[in-house]
Amino acid sequence: MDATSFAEALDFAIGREKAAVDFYRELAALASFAVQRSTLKEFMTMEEGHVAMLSAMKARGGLELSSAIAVDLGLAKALAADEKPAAGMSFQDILVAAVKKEERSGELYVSLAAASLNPEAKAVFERLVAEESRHKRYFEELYEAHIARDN
Amino acid sequence: MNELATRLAARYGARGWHDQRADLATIVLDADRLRDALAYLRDQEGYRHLSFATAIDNIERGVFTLVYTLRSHDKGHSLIVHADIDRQKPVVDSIHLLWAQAWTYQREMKEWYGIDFPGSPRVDEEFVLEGWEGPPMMRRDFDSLAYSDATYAERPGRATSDPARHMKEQLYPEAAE
Amino acid sequence: MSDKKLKPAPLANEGLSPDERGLFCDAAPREYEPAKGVIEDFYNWARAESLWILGFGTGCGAIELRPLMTSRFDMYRYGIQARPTPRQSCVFVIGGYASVKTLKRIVRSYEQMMGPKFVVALGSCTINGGMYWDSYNTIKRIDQYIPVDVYITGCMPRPEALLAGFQELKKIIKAGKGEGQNIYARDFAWYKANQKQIIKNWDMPDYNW
Amino acid sequence: MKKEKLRVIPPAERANPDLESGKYLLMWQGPQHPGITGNMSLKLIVEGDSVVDCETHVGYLHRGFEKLMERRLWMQNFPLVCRIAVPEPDFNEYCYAAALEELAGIQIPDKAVWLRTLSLEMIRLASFLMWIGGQAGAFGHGTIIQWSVTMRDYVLDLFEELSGGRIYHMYIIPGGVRGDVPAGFFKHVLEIMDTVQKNLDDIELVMFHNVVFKMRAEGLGYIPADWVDHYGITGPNARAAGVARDLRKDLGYLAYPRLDFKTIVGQKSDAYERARLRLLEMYQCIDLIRQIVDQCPKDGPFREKLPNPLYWKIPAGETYVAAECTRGEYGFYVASDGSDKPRRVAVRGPSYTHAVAVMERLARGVNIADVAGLMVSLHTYPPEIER
Amino acid sequence: MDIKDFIAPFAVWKRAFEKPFTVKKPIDERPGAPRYRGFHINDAERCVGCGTCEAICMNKAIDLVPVEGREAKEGDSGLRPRVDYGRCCWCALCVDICPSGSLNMSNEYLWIDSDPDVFRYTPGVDKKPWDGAELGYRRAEGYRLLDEQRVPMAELGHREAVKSFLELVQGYSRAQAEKEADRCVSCGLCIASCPAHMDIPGYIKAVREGDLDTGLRLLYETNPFPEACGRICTHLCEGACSIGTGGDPVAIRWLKRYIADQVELSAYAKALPRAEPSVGKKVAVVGAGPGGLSAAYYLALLGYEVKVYEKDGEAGGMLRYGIPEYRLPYPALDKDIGYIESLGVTIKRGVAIGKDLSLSDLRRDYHAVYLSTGLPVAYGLEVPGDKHPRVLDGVAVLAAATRGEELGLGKRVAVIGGGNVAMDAARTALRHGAAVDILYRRREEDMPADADEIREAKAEGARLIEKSIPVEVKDAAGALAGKAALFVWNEAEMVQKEEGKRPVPEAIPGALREELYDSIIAAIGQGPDLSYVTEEDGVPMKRFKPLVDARGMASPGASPKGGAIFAGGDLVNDRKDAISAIADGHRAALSIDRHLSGKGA
Repeated sequence: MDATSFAEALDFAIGREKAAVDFYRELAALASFAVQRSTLKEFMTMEEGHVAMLSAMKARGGLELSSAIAVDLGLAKALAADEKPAAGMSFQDILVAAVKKEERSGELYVSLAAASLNPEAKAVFERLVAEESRHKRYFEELYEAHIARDN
Repeated sequence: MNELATRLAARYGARGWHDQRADLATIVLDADRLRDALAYLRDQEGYRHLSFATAIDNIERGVFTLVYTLRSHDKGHSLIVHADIDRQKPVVDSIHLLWAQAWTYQREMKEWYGIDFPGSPRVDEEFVLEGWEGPPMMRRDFDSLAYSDATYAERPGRATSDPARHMKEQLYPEAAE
Repeated sequence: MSDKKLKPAPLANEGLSPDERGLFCDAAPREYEPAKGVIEDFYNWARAESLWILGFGTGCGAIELRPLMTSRFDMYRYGIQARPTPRQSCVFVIGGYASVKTLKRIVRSYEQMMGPKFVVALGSCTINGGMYWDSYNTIKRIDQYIPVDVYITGCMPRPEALLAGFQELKKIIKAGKGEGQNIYARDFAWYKANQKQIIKNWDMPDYNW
Repeated sequence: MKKEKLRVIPPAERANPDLESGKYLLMWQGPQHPGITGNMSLKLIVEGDSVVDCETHVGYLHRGFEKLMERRLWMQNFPLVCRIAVPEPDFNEYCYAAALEELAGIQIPDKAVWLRTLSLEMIRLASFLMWIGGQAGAFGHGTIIQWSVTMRDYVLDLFEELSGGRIYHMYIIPGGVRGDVPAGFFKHVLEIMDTVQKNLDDIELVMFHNVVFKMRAEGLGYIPADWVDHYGITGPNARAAGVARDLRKDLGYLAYPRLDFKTIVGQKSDAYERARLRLLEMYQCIDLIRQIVDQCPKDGPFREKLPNPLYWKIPAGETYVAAECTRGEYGFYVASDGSDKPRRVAVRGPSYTHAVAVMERLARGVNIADVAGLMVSLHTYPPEIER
Repeated sequence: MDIKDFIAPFAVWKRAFEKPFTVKKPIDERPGAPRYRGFHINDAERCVGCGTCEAICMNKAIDLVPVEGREAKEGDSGLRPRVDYGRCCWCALCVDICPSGSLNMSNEYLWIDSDPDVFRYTPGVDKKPWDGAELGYRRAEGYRLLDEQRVPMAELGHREAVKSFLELVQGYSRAQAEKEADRCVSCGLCIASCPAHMDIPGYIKAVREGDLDTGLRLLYETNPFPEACGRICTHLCEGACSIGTGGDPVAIRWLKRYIADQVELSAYAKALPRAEPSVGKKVAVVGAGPGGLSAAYYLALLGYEVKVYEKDGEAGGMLRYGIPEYRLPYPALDKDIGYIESLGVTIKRGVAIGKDLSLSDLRRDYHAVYLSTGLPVAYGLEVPGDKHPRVLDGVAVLAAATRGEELGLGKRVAVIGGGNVAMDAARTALRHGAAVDILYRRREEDMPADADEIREAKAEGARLIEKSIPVEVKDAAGALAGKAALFVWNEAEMVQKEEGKRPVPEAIPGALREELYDSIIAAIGQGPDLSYVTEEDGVPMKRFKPLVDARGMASPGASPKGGAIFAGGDLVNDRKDAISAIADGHRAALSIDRHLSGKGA
């Protein structure tokens, strides 16, 4: 994949965020009780916010993302989420899936940025790397605070 | 010392001998035999020195307890003699003829507790107070702080906070009392 | 203090026998009228450098006056000395707590002192009652009854602190700010009312000079 | 001049002079008067310049200690008691602490015993030093006070170093003392003792071999020995009358039984004898202090742990603890009703009888000019009368 | 009279040439002695505003005043002592008693002013020339008015302890309890730190005075689990104790236990308040843990008919199934629960909401429902191989131990985690004769478990392996396959990655370690089981837990047909300890009462 312009790069990112929305929607369909659905909806709404934000940026034609990369708490690497969450999924299952997803996005943008020839697109991807790192950090912090309290 | 207790019991109905220390004992007498007993102690038993005399307001029992502390330098022993008198009718025999300084103690007790010692020199004169209008101030029902607050001006501008209450106001005001 | 501006109460030396009454002045105290300019400055310098203390130990504070009077601290070299009578003194040292009985003598002695006169108050007790704050027989604030020029904290204030207090008093006098006597004259009715409120057997003249 | 002739024993009965007759004059000595010790007053009736009758008036320093103490916690009274007698606060501290310890059944460490003894002897010396200046001054002899008060100040410096306070030491706390001696303290003590002793030698020469002092003091205020019990006279006033009573020996409290000293007894029982006896007792103090410095244990705890002072309750009971102060028997009667505050504390000060009953009797027939000297020779201190 | 009397006085002329006594410049030359009791100085940072100085001051010279820029916080009232030098007598009892030792005296003694109103200041806050004075009165070495040492608690020796499930802590005798209670200064700093805001000074006073009925009544005012809390409470109060600033904090927890232990259950009714007459309304409580039963107790007192539903066979929740017997013996817990039941609270044991009954059933049948179901779901290790049969969950192990089941942990046990569950699991394993390693991702000081628990676990023989990041669980080779597992972890170092945040463990590349264990107990954290709540119940939720308002109500828009839902305890709050659950239960009871009676709506 070779993004050639700012708009295309953003379009790509918007697509990723939309896929994320779908990811949570799919999970929600699997869910068996209310709190799972409400939590997934919470995350889904967040991703929809990202979609809206990126779309607005695209319309304005300017990139308004911080370049600050959030500190990696190192959880994503340690977590093993081979399996997809199932019907009885716990908060841990959901968060692990979320962390992993953000990590994958981050890695993808890193490689995209490296591969981009167009400096504009490259800049966009670099900013997106930072953005995804912050999303991951958000989930990692939730994980530390709610799941691995004792470790 | 128990022989003394026995003698005092036989002669003056003294009771409740208690050895506080090897050289200090207490004993209780009836007020109406107090003067005779003190004279006996002074003249026959060697308790020639009157250390002091005072009173305690035992308001719960409705009595003033008189405290006479005698010392026998020969025996190296002190004896505290107690006698209860009615708080409503506080009159007791004066011992100013037994000891030449006793009238001062009696004057003090008159002023501080309102205990009367008929015949004691200057017993009705003011002793340490002047123009005192309150009740005898050593009585337990006289509240010194209340009197002071009502009578003497205090420098204003002081206020204190209770730590627990202050913390409640600051940290968890919502909690019910 | 606004409540000080009481209307002067009708004061008189009534209650005294006629021949006794004749022994006292029957007029309210007056404020001091300073001389003109440099002359007054000179007077103030002279006053400041010859503080004559009334030898009246009203409380525990008296005990630290003795070291001050004697060789170790030697207050004479500062122009300070003790006098046996109020008529010769210009500084009254309130040595701490004052019982009601003593306060009566304090008032009387203070009024008999020659003007300009100054008061130095020692110790916590004179400021806000000190450790006798709940006593039925001691006042808490001496400034309710006579004006005070200098306060020295401590219990007891050391001789050095007393000396520093006298030095402070000297500064005040030299600056012409030793107002105690004038305040007493101005608020005479207020002071008298306060005094009479607690001195229950008022068998002395209202005007003690 | 035969001294015995000067010994006038005043009449037992009070005179009842007719003041209207114009023969007598009523005069007040005190409270504001240079010839009075402390803040008290004497109402004198004089005929010519001799006193016909004397009445003591006290109460100028009445603060109501005994009432206030009933309002305060046991431990809170500890700072209060020392104020009862300003020149020698430590006797109050000791008597109060010892009474509490006795009632509560507390044994204090040996080191505290020694340090208490030291502080009592030091304050005895300081108080005597102040007194001797007053005694000389009362007879118009101004030099002694210039020396002795400075010597006293040196002793107070020691107290300041030991306890942190000059006048009110608040060192003897129930349970022991408040701190060990600071480094080098004993050395300072010995140095000051040498200074004081040297000065006492001077005082001995200047005061006791002074013809004016001798003439005025000898024969003044003669106390017959049989008054001692009758008036409750204690301390140097009793010893000067030949009655060998010293509570340090008789009660054997603190470390006194372990110290080597003899009760000093006089004979002539007049103002001069009393002054001389007190001078000897000052030498004795210095000697005792040196012995204490020598024998005081260097290590060990100085205070027994007590319960929380905020709630300390003392079992019901009563006791009377006395000590020999400079003027005689100083004692605290303490009664507890088992609560956290005293039920009753009564203070027995020797001045109570010396300054009132004895003084009133002795003043009769004395020249007005000698009243002050007589009063000082009884070594009285008003605050312990009225508390 | 002889000639000497005329001549002798002249002898002292010899002193004329000696050094005079006079001090040249007294004010400058004579500073106070090193121990001089001068004006107060206070280290405002060390001071905790407990007011003990004010309490001991017999002159009422000290006020506690708010100080600008200093807020109240845990263990610090934010107030500071202000001294009135119109009262002070320089006795320094305040210095002698000061728990933190922050209050001292300088050797400065000069303060002269014409204005009598200036002689007051707050040491350490108002600037004074003598601030920071090196010299001045300090309390002597080895001398304090307060006892800095706690009355030692008799405990089983560690060697003895691991041999059985006997209770470790023996409890105080009367003399010991009264002595320990005597250490308290009644400052009340602890009250704010206790989630239930118990009247701690009040019940300590009751112990001191031997009035245990009053003590028990004060305990039950805010906490119906004194036996349990007296043993296992996280005792945040002791962390705030002012006495702890200069010594051991008062053993508040043991004193609470003392009260409850000393009063027989049969005597409780005499000491405690009776229930109000019935108000004719019913409340259901889901979960018979400390929070649920607290709510039940206070509701019953207020006259409600309360039924508690418990999925397990016994009531007590985590107190019973999570906390081992040696810390909280069952008879003690039964006593607390027994008293609550004696008030007419019905506990339906073995009834699971969501299975046997639905939440909507409860809403239909009761005027209000209180959810206090806690955190029963153990979270997994989430490393490859974590589904190995020898990887157990800590909560389940503890519950099985409570039920008396055979645990079969084997000889070598690893416990992963640093919380109280991990410690309890480790110590349970020790008591079953296993050798135990505790592996924790961070350092010992970061461990969320109580310090006591960690100390005791180590003393009983558990090995603590800090800074170990779980990597993988591998099946054992050969005959042991399926019966033992290799736990692989990566050694880590703590890296301070961000300013103001706690350091992060970062794996040291290549530093992999592994060890063979018969059992690996994961105790990394727990989550709620909310499968019984449906959308119809109208409970808003966020981050996998119910959202409650300040009253503890979880169903703000509940339909008028059904009872309102309240929730609390571990399920909702972040503290996740018994005392917080109890506090939530108490608060919910009051809120439910207000809601149902229409009072203060």
